[in-house]
Amino acid sequence: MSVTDMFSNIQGFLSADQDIREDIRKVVQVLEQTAREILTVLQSVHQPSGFKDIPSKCLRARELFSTVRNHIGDLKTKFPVDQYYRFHEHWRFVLQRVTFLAAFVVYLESESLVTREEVAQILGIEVDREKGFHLDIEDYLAGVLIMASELSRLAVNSVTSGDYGRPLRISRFINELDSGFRLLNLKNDPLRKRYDGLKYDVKKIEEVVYDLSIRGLTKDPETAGDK
Amino acid sequence: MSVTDMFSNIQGFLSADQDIREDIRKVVQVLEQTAREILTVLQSVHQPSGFKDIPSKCLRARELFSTVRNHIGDLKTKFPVDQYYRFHEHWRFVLQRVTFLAAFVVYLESESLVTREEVAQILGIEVDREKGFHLDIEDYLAGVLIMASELSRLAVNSVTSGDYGRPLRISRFINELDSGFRLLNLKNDPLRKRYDGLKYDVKKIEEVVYDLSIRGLTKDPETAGDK
Amino acid sequence: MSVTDMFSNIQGFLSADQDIREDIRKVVQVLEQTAREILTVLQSVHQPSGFKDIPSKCLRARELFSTVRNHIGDLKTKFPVDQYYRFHEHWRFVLQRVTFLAAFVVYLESESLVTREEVAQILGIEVDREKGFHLDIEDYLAGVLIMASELSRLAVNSVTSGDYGRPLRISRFINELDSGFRLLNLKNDPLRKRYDGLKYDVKKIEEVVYDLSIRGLTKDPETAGDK
Amino acid sequence: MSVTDMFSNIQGFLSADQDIREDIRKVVQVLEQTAREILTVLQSVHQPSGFKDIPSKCLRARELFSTVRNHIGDLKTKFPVDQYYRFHEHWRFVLQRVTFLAAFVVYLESESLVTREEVAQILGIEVDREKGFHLDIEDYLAGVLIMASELSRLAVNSVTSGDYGRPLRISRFINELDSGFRLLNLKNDPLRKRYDGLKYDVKKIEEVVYDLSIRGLTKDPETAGDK
Amino acid sequence: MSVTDMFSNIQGFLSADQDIREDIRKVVQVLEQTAREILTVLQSVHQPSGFKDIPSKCLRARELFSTVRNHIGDLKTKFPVDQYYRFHEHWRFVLQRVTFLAAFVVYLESESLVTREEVAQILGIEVDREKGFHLDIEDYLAGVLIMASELSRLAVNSVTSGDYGRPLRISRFINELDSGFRLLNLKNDPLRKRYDGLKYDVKKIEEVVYDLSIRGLTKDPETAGDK
Amino acid sequence: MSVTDMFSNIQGFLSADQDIREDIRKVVQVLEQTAREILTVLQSVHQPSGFKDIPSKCLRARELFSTVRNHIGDLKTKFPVDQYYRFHEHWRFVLQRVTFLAAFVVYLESESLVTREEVAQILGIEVDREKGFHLDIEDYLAGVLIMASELSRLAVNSVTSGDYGRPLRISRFINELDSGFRLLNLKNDPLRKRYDGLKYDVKKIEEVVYDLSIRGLTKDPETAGDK
Amino acid sequence: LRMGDPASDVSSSPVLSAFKTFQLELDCKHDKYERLVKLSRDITIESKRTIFLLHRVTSVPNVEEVLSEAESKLDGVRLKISQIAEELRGEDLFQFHRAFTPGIQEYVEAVSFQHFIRNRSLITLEEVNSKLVFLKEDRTEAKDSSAVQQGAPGALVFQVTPTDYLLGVADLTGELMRMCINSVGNGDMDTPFQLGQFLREIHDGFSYIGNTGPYEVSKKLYTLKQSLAKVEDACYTLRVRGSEIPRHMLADVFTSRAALIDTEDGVA
Amino acid sequence: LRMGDPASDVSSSPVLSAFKTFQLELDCKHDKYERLVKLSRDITIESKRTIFLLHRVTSVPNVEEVLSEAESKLDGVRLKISQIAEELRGEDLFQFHRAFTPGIQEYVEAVSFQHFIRNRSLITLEEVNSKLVFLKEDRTEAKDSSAVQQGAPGALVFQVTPTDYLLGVADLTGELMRMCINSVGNGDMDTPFQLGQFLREIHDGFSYIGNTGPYEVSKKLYTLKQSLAKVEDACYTLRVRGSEIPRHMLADVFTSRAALIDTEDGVA
Ligand SMILES: [Mn+2]
Ligand SMILES: [Mn+2]
Repeated sequence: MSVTDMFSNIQGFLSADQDIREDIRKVVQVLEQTAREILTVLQSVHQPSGFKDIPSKCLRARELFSTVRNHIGDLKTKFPVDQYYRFHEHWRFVLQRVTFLAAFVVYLESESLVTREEVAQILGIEVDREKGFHLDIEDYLAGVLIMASELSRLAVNSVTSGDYGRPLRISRFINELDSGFRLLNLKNDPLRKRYDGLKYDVKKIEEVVYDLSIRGLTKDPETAGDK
Repeated sequence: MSVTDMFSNIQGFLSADQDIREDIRKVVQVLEQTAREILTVLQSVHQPSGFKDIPSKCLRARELFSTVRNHIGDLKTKFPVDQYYRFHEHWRFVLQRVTFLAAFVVYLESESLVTREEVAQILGIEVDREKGFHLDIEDYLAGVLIMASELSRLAVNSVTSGDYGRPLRISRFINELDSGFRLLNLKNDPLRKRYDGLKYDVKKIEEVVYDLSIRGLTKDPETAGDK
Repeated sequence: MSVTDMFSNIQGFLSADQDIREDIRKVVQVLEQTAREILTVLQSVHQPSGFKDIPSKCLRARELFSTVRNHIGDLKTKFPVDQYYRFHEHWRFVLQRVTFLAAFVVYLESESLVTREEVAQILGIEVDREKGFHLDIEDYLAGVLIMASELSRLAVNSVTSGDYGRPLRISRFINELDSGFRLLNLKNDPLRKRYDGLKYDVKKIEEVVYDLSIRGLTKDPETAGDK
Repeated sequence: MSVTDMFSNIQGFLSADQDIREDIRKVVQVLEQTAREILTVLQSVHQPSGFKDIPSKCLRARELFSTVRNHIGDLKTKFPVDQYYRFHEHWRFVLQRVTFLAAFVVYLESESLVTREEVAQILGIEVDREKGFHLDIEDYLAGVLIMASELSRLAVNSVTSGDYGRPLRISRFINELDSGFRLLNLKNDPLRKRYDGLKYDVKKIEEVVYDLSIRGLTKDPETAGDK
Repeated sequence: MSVTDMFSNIQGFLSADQDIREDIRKVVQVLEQTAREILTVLQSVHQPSGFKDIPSKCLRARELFSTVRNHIGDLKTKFPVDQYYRFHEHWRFVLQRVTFLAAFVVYLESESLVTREEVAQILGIEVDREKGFHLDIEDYLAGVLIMASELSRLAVNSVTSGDYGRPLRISRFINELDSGFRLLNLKNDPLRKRYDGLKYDVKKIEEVVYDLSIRGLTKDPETAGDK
Repeated sequence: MSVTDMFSNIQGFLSADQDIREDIRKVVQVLEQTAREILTVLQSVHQPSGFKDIPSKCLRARELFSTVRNHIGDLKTKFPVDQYYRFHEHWRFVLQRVTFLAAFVVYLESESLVTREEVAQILGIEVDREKGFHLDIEDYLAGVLIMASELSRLAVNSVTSGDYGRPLRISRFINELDSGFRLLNLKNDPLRKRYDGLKYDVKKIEEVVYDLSIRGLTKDPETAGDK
Repeated sequence: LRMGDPASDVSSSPVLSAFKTFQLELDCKHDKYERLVKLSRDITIESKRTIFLLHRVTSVPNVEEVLSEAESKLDGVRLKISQIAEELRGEDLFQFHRAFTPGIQEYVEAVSFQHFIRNRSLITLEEVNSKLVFLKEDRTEAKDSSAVQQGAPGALVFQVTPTDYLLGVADLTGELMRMCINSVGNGDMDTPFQLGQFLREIHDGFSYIGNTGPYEVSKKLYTLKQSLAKVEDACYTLRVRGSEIPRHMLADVFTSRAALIDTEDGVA
Repeated sequence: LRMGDPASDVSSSPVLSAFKTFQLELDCKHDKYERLVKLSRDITIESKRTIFLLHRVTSVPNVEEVLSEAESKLDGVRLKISQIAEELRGEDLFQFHRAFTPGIQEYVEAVSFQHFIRNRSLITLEEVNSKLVFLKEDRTEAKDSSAVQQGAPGALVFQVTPTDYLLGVADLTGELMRMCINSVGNGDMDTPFQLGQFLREIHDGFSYIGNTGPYEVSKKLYTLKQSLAKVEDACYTLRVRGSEIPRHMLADVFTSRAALIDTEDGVA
């Protein structure tokens, strides 16, 4: 094979790779658009009037997740299934965002922590790498941590809206989450940095609960029972 | 499943991942050590006395490549075969180095461009991703470009050692390589940057040939025929 | 044409270009001076005593905007009308500043979002590129975002000055703005960066409202109706 | 108009702008591919055998320039004609490259400096901005400077190929070019930097001529006549 | 000694150094794991139910400190005793953490400030550099400051749990600590930064005390009994 | 004095400072233009035909230096005489250029090194800082070093033009200069960098002299006559 | 063909003897520069110590004692500055400006901090400079008095440049923020509001100057804005809490959530 | 409720009296650090001057004179290093290492340069260290001799770390390149080839170490490669030219085009 032939072959490889990346980028872009729409729906819970109809907001978000599933379905067709990590960087960010959104919906619905399985199901993807396009564990955790920060904001705003019980429940939830993360041996990576932010969220929410209890605003039966 | 259980599971995953990376790093470290030893052997061709026994140096390098094959064989056992790209960054650098060394040995032996297949064989790996641990095309090209820069140094030092024919042959070889690379549509990536360096190597070698021809030191029959 | 003649011609072109840039820079400099004067007038609303006479401050700013119009009128004469983007960088920064100032005046007067048309009118320029010196859409948005940050500062300081109603109104306004921006598909450009700052402003103002409501200081009839 | 409507409008503008840029990028990419092909044709003059058939190489390049004209014709349709400078950065680099190629062809054909008019004609574009897609003066000059550096390489390689007259002609040509540039009042911009490189080319070529003259290799009738 | 021998020697030294660091890193990792376990035990005092059995938590922590002593005992064997500061960076962070934990245990047990001697004893190390592996003064002080921040959190959470006496005692303790630190001439170093954080802790705790005193909640028998 | 007054004062100072700098820049620009004209006159000595009328070229340059004196005279009026170093950076570059030009003229006229006093006189400035606008010692030395590089080019080109005596005289001159510089304790500053370049000029010229002497070309009547 | 060894005939060559004098001039300049760098370093250290000392005013009963201790530290600094002035006697200040500018900025920071604590106002550039006139009697050796700079005869004068003054004042704002936090903690209810007002004036002053000043000034604007935000937050909290209960009962009431989170950025 | 003013009862509070001792310890450490920084700065300046002086060997007739002048300058530097050793008496060297490492590296550069000129070989780490044993008689005041570090009794010993040695040698290569350029210009035909060989050995040594060393070492590899390339180019040029005519006629024949273009990079 002459040098010229060799390099012509090589150019073929390179073009194919670039085409794949271009395709991925396009799908990721529309996925980001849908993610922003869901965020708009869910962020309205911070509004004074937003607490009334959390269920209807969650419903609306759930509908939009079907669009997410379509986009991700599309994404899967753009590259060979076993080269997930070759192109991982392209969708990593958006996948963490939609994981956060799924976790937030589930929290608003049931005040419980979404599992990786549930997220995978909501997004129409797998948990096990072997089975297909999957949700990497770090991405799942990153999404959960984004939600934690959203919850600390929610604790503040629910007081503003006169809902004094919610901050206490959020506080308990976040504390449990914090204990969970303390079990992990995180390296000095982006996840570790995000986790460091969680400490501030914990503290912040505790201060909200403090403000409520010193003013005797925590006379919610559930809490009373705890004492 | 309680939050604590969930996080215990997750910690299991993370530990496994970290262990894999730790293992890979260790193998890569010894691989780098062997690569440095091969380099030391081959770099002695730049010494005034080094041109005499290029064959014996190549032989010695070929022996050391069997150690390289062992280390890479070891490396393959450290992670699931289909997660090559997940851990790619760990061995990318050293793989380009040993590719360069293989290309240099082949050049010194036969003054021809090593093919990707040959490199793969010397390193005991595959060309096709599907078949197992393989040599990525960008890494192959990067290794070839490192060699080009070594050859420009060799052209200079062979003149110092009184070998006036070699620079002309190197010049022809590098020009062909340059034409090859010009067929490629390189993006603004690390490979493109390396390729920009090739232009300087071409120019440098051309000047060596110029210095020889203006002094009538190129009376090698082959060149004379070109005129 | 000799090479020398050719280059003399070229030098003519280049000098003309440099002269234009020099002229533009001079006008932009005085425009910046006027912008700083307007800023000094408007920033005094943060002072404890500043809330009393917002109307008179706005009046004073409106007067100074006629100077702005003169300077911009002057600026228009400095370059061919259809080469706006050739020299855009020179006035981009100051145009965003005066847009911010116009938006701030309009907000202080009517607590509403200035439209691009209104800004254009206040500055004596156009909205459509085809009609003459115009206000680029990115520059308009950038100016609006600068104002958002100023409003978050205003919310804090109005509490300090004993005005407890203003923060709630600012909060509603900024939330609407935030929803608006969330509709935009911003790339990773300077505007995106500025928009990321908006999130902090939103959060900051919400905390002010929270602090007020937890102390029962939000008994302003308008708000009460919302609950 | 509500804030939401306003922002929807704005989103329309932004999307349109992004689409235009995407379209331009695509055309520019194929233009770069053609430019590389022309370069490959012309660079073969540096080969020992390359001097024989310069005319046929120029002919081949001229043919390829018709493809360039098609691509640029395509490019013109991608954006409003009077917003040239808004998108200038996208094609600036490739336009300088093809200008260099046009200048190089003309030099190889006639050993004269291509005028801006000739380049414009070869590329199928205008000289005057008012008349349509044009060749900016800085881009023309940048293209010429790239050629100067190519000529210094040609001077070296023509000696290697035994053509001792060409370096002297190149030297005279480059000196004239240098005097031309010295008439220009260049600011501290990219063009100035490129021009600083010209000094090295001048010096380099002078040294080649020196090497020839001290060895009495300049006894070519043309040169003798000059003395 | 030849140059090659010299470099072999140094390479030997460097390898040994790297091996030492590798060993140290491993011990430090398990030490961090133990530190996290102690933290989990102690942090449960922030839980509403956590105040009941502080003594048993302290006991459990004391037990875990014997593991810490083992790990540190292990650490000491990994490097020459008089090269403490050569490897200081490796254990500095974790040493500050365990110092904090020791200080926290001592505070919870006796509401007094642990001395450097006591920390050294709990960790099984020395106070004087000359006597062996020791506790640097800056590391001791850093550990104390981490505890201060934990105490401000504790003050908030003890109110939530209905313990109104503790915040007052914490306040007095932190104030004395603050006076102590104010005696030090801190440079612009990490310690100074940490110390600046102390001021916020002081304020926060004083705010809690203030909140209690204006509500007449400081007349509670528990507190009275403590005095 | 109020804070506002204070800042108005300072703003006044800064504006005045900027005005001075603007004025200086303008004069420096025309000075640079004149310097380029002198350079064009003097650089024609490198042309094959340029050696004939060096005296007339020097005369022409001397005339242009009266323009230089006018510009510098103008420059002196732009800032307080005792604040030379405050604005030094503005004219440092051009002053080194005109020093080089003065040194080059003097060398072409008399083949001797211009003294600092002579340069000062040609430029219409002082040697001692106390007496007025002066020539800094570093700037004088930098100008001399620029000339050295020009002389190495002159040595090469005089051979091309058949003047074999000049390189020998240049060589002796440059050697003496080099000895002078070696007496200086240069720091790692711009001057040191420039001085490192001198060594290459020395070598280059000596190479020319060598080339001539091994070919017996130093016995030529023209040169003999010059001595 | 080679000329004789150059080292052997230094005296006979006019070029070489000229270079001998160049050598002296260059070495002398370099040495002076190095001495000034060392003086600047000393000034920086001592000024930082003074600032640290001054922060104690919020926690000790006798403010005047701290102020006079600071004054004597600053006298020491001024002695070092007089040494700089001595070095610059007859020189162009700007020739060596880069050598000592860090020290002078830190001194401005310290002296303006002391001035604020005593007078609750911004020290002017003129006031700064008026303290940097050194009488001859301070130094025994009688130098040629014709070389003295402008100012009273027999006096040595050092002039801080407006830019150094500005940069020092910009750093002062960080210290003021720190002082605000401290004074809230010590039950001082007036200082935070005074500081807020004062900082706002300085902020408005800097934004008036905007980007007309040198680049180094613009660079400090971000930190200045952060400091202002923190102090404004403090005032806000005091006001909110103040509405809850009678004003005279307020003490030790402050925390800023925002400040708590990014306290580390504010350290200047 | 507030506790009494803390400043008034320092003595009665165990916390405060503990902090009093902390203050002493911290100030003492900081002052020592500052003194070491100043010593390091002096060592750097004087070592750089020695290197500059040593470059004169390529142009003067009496090499020995330059060498002995350099030796006496280096004696001065070693006196400063003995002051560092004195400061470190009984301390852990690595605690203050960052304060003096720049000076020590520059000293290694200077002393290894002098050694190469005299012996045409690389000074070993052991040889470097053997010159840093200081006898007690150098200093008059009799200190407690039990505090002396390892080494001969009554002697003070300073140990250069292998890393500082490596970093100094890496910088040496820049000076060797400069010396190569100089010596070619002075008709010395052997030195460039010796330097080429020597530099190549050092280069191969560094590439044998590769990235196992600290990060600062890897960072210098690029400059080292540049210097080697320049010297190799020089040898190449000598050889090409040398082939044209009999070798014994060669003198003053050198230029490197590549070096001409990027000479500025080589300045270390
Ligand atoms: Mn400060
Ligand atoms: Mn050096």
